[in-house]
Amino acid sequence: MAALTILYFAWVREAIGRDEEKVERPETGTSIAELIAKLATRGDGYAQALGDPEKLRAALDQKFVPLDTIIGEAKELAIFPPVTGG
Amino acid sequence: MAALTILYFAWVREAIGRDEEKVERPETGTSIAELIAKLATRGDGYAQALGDPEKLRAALDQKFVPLDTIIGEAKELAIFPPVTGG
Amino acid sequence: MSRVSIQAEDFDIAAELAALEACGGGGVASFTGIVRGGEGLTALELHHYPAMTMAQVGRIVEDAMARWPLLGVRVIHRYGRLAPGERIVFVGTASRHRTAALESCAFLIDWLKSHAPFWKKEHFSDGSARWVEARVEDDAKARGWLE
Amino acid sequence: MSRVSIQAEDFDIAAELAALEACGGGGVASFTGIVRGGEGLTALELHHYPAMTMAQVGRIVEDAMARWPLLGVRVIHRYGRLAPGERIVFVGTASRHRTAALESCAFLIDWLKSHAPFWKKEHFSDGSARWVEARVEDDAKARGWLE
Repeated sequence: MAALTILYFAWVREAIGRDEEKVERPETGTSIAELIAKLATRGDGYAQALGDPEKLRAALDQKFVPLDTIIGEAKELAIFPPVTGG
Repeated sequence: MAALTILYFAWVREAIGRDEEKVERPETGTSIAELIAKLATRGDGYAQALGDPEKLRAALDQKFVPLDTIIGEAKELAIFPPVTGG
Repeated sequence: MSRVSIQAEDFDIAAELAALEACGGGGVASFTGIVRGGEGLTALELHHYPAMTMAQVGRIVEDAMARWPLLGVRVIHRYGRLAPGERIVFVGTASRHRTAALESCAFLIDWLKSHAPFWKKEHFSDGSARWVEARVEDDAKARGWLE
Repeated sequence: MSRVSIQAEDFDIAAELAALEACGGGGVASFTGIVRGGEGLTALELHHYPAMTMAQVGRIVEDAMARWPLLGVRVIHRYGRLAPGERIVFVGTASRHRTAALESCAFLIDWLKSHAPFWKKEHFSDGSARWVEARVEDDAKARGWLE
């Protein structure tokens, strides 16, 4: 099964301690929120970064999407706080 | 009696052929429009420049004023077409 | 910081913007007007009424500084004979707030382009020339404002 | 002519404006954003999502070109660590019409300052640092626009 690349930005990146990782593609029908909940169980940094989904936004293949979006065939998922502009 | 300096701008200046002249101060109570009418009788260039007061605007001592303004003690009268901006 | 120049010479935009950037605000807005070519135009000749121009532009700059929280305003307007492509006017504003900088810049250039005491003569490649006529609404506004 | 750069380096405003002036329009509007100091701020650290930033800024520039008759648009946004007083963003627009140049410049900078995919961290002289939080209304707008 193809891998899914996850990118982290801003304090999500700081808490997790990495800017990018590859994970196994979750099973068909999994939403971003469900994947985030699963990642949050991985331990300290992940729990801190991903424990409160209210504070998180996401993009699938470089497009902003709501967290209840199904990951489907996307190749790149980005997880980050709300953007603060330039 | 003190003199009044008259400045001409744009096509008024071109028609009259001078940018500035000193004239005898008109009698008390004379308006700009009345002075313009008098100047317009001076001859070709003046008639052409000043014959149609509708097309003229004026300033007294560097302030825009309507043509029916009394010249009074002003030192400088400017006569010109409507400004076209920068 | 506010400064107005009415001059025949061109100006150094980079130096003007650097001075505005040094005002300590978060933003600098600017507008540069350029003589547009086309229809055989070879030159634009700008006349003005020096004493009145300085006084009126100075007053409108004060107005802008009263209406918006500005840290710097710079206005440069050229006169004389300008060829298409040459700069004719520059307005730069600095503020802590981008909206104040942008709005005041638009306000100043709108005033300059419609009400400033300049007269323009267009010269064409066939040797002809004509004075630009004021737009009726600009003239009406100018009189309403200034009387 | 439209060009977008997302870069760490500073930029040459005079060269950018000269290119816009050469587009043949009557006016060039610009806005330069500068890192504001105060409250012990020693640096602003900007992070972004490169692939998304380029795509989204490119799209908003296309939007602007569809809404206004523009001859040129230039957007430069820096990332990385910037000190107070340093330039952070530049938007320049060229049009035959001053209103189009000014309005599109304001539109682009508004979008960039509120919705562009950047995250900012403030560093202070006491060694502390904090991530800037999105304003609720900006976040709501960003989601509304982009979903």
